[in-house]
Amino acid sequence: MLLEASNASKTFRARRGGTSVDAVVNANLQARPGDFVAIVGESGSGKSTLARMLLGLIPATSGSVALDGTDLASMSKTQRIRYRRTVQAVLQDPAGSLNPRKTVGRIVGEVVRLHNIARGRDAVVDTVAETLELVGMVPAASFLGRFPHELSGGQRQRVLIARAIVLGPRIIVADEAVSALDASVKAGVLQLMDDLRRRLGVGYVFITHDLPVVKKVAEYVYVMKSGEIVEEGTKDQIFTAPEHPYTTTLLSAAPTLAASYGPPE
Amino acid sequence: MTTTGTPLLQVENLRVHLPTGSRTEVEAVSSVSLAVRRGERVGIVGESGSGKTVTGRAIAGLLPTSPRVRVQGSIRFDGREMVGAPPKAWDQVRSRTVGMVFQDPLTYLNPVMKIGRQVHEAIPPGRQRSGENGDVLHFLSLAGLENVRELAQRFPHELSGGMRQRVLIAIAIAKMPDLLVADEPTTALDATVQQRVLTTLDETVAELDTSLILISHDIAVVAGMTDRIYVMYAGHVVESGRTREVLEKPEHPYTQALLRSVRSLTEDGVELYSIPESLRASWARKEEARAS
Amino acid sequence: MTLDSSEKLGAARTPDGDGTGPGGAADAAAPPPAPRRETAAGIFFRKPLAVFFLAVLAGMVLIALLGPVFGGDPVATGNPSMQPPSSEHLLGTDHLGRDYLARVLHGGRTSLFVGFSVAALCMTLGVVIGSLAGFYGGIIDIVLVKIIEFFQAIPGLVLALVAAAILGANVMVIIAILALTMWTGVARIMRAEAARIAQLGYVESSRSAGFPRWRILASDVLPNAMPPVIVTTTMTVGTAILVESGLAYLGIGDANRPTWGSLLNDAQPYLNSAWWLALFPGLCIFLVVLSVNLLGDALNDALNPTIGRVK
Amino acid sequence: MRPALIHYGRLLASSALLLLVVITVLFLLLEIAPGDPLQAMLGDAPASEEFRDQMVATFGLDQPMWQRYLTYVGNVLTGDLGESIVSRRSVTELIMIRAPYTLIIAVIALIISTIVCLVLGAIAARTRRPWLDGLISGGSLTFFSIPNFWLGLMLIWLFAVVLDWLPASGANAHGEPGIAWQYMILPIVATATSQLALKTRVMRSSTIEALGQDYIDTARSKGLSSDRVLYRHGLPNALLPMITIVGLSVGNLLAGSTLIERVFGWPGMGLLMVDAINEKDNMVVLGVTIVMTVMILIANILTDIVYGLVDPRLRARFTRSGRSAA
Repeated sequence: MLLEASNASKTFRARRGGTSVDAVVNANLQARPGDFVAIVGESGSGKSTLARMLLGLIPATSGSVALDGTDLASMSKTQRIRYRRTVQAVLQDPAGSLNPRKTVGRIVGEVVRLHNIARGRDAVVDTVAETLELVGMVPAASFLGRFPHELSGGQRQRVLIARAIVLGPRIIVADEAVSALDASVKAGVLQLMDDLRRRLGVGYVFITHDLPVVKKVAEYVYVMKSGEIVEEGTKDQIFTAPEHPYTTTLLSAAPTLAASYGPPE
Repeated sequence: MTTTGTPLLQVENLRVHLPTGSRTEVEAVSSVSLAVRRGERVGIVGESGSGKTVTGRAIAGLLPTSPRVRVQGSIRFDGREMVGAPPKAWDQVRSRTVGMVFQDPLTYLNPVMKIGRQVHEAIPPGRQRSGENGDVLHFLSLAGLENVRELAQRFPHELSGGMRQRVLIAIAIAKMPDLLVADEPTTALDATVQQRVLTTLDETVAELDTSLILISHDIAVVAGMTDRIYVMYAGHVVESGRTREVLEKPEHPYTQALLRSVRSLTEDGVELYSIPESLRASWARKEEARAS
Repeated sequence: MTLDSSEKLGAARTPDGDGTGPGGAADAAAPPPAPRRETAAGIFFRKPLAVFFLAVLAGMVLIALLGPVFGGDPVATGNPSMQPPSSEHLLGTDHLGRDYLARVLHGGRTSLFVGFSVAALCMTLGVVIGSLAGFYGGIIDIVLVKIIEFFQAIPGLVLALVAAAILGANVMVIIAILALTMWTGVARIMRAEAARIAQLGYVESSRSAGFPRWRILASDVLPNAMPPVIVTTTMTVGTAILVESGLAYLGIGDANRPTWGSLLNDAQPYLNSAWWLALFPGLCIFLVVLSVNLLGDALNDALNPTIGRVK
Repeated sequence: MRPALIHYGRLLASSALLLLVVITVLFLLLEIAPGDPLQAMLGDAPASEEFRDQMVATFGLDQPMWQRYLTYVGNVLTGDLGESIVSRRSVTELIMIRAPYTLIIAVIALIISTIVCLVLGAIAARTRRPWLDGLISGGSLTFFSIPNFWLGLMLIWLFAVVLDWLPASGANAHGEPGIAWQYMILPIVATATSQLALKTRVMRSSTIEALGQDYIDTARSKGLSSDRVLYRHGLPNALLPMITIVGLSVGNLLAGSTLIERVFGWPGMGLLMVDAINEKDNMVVLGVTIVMTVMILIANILTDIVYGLVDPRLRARFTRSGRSAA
């Protein structure tokens, strides 16, 4: 199974006479189940736009996004539904990825119902509970009736992951999924993601500006700048022998604990 | 904290209650004691919700002015008690002694006032010279900005995020404060910009011989900038000491766990580590007991 | 400054713990869930003024519904004319000797009916058009916004006056005209809210989960957009009653169904001699509109707790 | 300057289009209206066929609808609003006589209410005395809820009937032309009060909103006194939305003038319109509506210009486009 963007571009037309913006230019990218692919870039690099194109939330202006060679744009309704189940999203939480008026049980349960993963009230609840336990929300029963504001940041992120994996996806597109979390919580969520990859064989397209995290978890890295993928390669290539000057800049900019104690100079 | 003479800033048993609803409130800071000497650079690290931002704001006198915000304990500048001090006394401290750099460069500048005027306003009345422009331009360049003459005539929306953050630094140093409180000054910026802004902050503080309190969730940022460090957890300072010592030989189990999880994210060959909830609960209980 | 900034301080949060842990520790160790939010109803009913005027409004509606049954015949002319309020005629009588209490009660019926109908129509129209524009965006938004802007830019009140004058004479026509000139308020707010929510993560999450657009609109967007819409709709009731009474005062309205406004129109020539004729209908309008507006304010505080929470 | 020209060009064009639509709607309204202007004009008096025909010819009632429409639009655009079917006078002339009466009340009420609302709104927003905020907020909510024509009636009853201090009706003694100042007081008070109530509410909430913004913290961190924070940072930002509100209030003022002028027998455009409605003098009704529409559109354009001048974010877009830093 292969999720592939080929020469995918996205141009946003500016309103009323302004110049249009090329958010993504000729992006080529491949992701497979079990892979951990990262897209790194700073704000405005077009990485989130690319993520939305991969998820089929916005159409490509030119080029294509395809699953096993079938272009997303030309998919039939049933193919699209299958695509949704195969490629799932985990988005950044602080932007409000959970409806504040729905309980955890409903948030996950409604997806179960929509895709007919389970039928009947009890079966749905059971499926939801199983999934919550899978993402480490134990005991699940105590979380079913909670609202998002009654959860911690890490727990909210886990609910989002539960909602995605309950469909049994092969690839998860995660857009800044851990960026706003504290280090410990971030480590916990990454642990979970890695765990799911091992147990379920899920692949990730991991979009972030956080280089250390990429170094920690990714296998293959795309570096984006101003809408273009300026460099790609295995993690080792990117981190040990970066070719593009921008990648070098990015690498040297990331602060690390080991780098310095005490004021510089 | 073993020093001769009065420290520039001495905070003792600070406790802050903030309203969360029309009848509910939360104890955002439970027990914080810290001291900053002249010329010293101090870091406060902690996770979100640890109370570090509220502590910084309390020190700069910038908590909401609602009567339902309760501050207890002691905050002294050069021995002068500020908890319970009248607004005028705080105005004076804010206009000369303490400056603050905020997190979000976008919203902390007045959108309808020119940059130059916003900086000029921050120069204390006694020090304002008739040729106001000179001072303004001086502080703008000190904050690492270029083309300052033209820049002073611009409005905030015409500037990039990094430039705005530098303007905020210029505003904070324009009073040539004894103490600068920087609350997550680079969190909203891209890594490449963050590094440049931190360098600017570092150079400016050195140039003016200003003390610094740098507040951040990012230990790496604090580690590179400070002499001493305070680690906060759930409204308490759980550990403090020289930055290098605390980071190399953390004593409190929370600091140890926090450093372990940070290292697990940034260093190769260390397994990802997340602080277990059970540990958190036990520390919270312990700190509660210790404070009371 | 009277604002609550604890929200934006962002530090008044509980420790951001992680929901994992060995065995059942997660629940026990989870941070005390963020201080439970006060319910909107709780905030609302704690305001004595809000409760009082809710009661006043309910009373007025009840009297308007039931009053005419007990209040007597508004067109019976057998009484002495131009009597000031007395124990026999609580609000006096008019120039034709009709009991004024009965007439005021009857007038209230139509005024309130117009007010609530117009508000209901405005809400329906505004919610439908506003949510479509804000949620779907693109060309739909551009077209609908043009329509909203048009209805906003036309001198609505003047046109309502002319249209009612020319087409008038029927309550239903008046309701339709008022709704047509007043719906943009709700639509604008609904559009802004829907557009804001459409950008939020949970809408994108729902979309990538495969939910159809209409379903997301109904289950994610509308419920979260309703609070400001409800507040605006409440205020619309008051405005509609004011405008209707103004039209009726100018003699535009259903001649067979006198409203408070038309009673005032009839009362003007007798200002010199019969003050009560002008006082009571106006007082009724004032009380109802004030109640509605106070209710709107209280609802706003209750549903939108970031503003004015700390006073 | 080109973006600005394009912007204002668009604004003018859309205003013109709007005016045309309003004229069309009005014209169509007349067409579908029940009741016959000819009948209304003639009243119940017996009239010969000859006389009827003469009237029909004079007022063009025999032409097909589209032709009358085109003629009417053409005439309106050249400033000819037709002829009153009742008084046989030019509608333009009638309005020219009446408009100053309406405008003087509107302008004075607008100025008073705007100035006072800024003061009251700002005080209510920033005072630390709960009773003062309560008084201003409560007062504005109260007057916001009073029908302004009823307020007018009560003012007449109190000051003209009971106290006998001020005249009840008209613009001058014995219906003479011109305006005597005593006659203006009550209409101005009635008009300004409801305007003031609405604007004070908006000013209060927009000041509170401005004072809750992050840049207020920056201003406080400079050690500025709370007064300076308010005057230099809070109010300038709070005033921006007020520009829009004041601009929009012109529509309310003109529509409200029909009620106020009817209450006080004030011989302005509003009363002209009310009388014309009652007499089914449709040319006059249309004429007044069109003139009011034009005034409202002019107010909208002025609002837009002022806003563009005051808000640097818009000003910069027009004058220094492309200068903004990346």
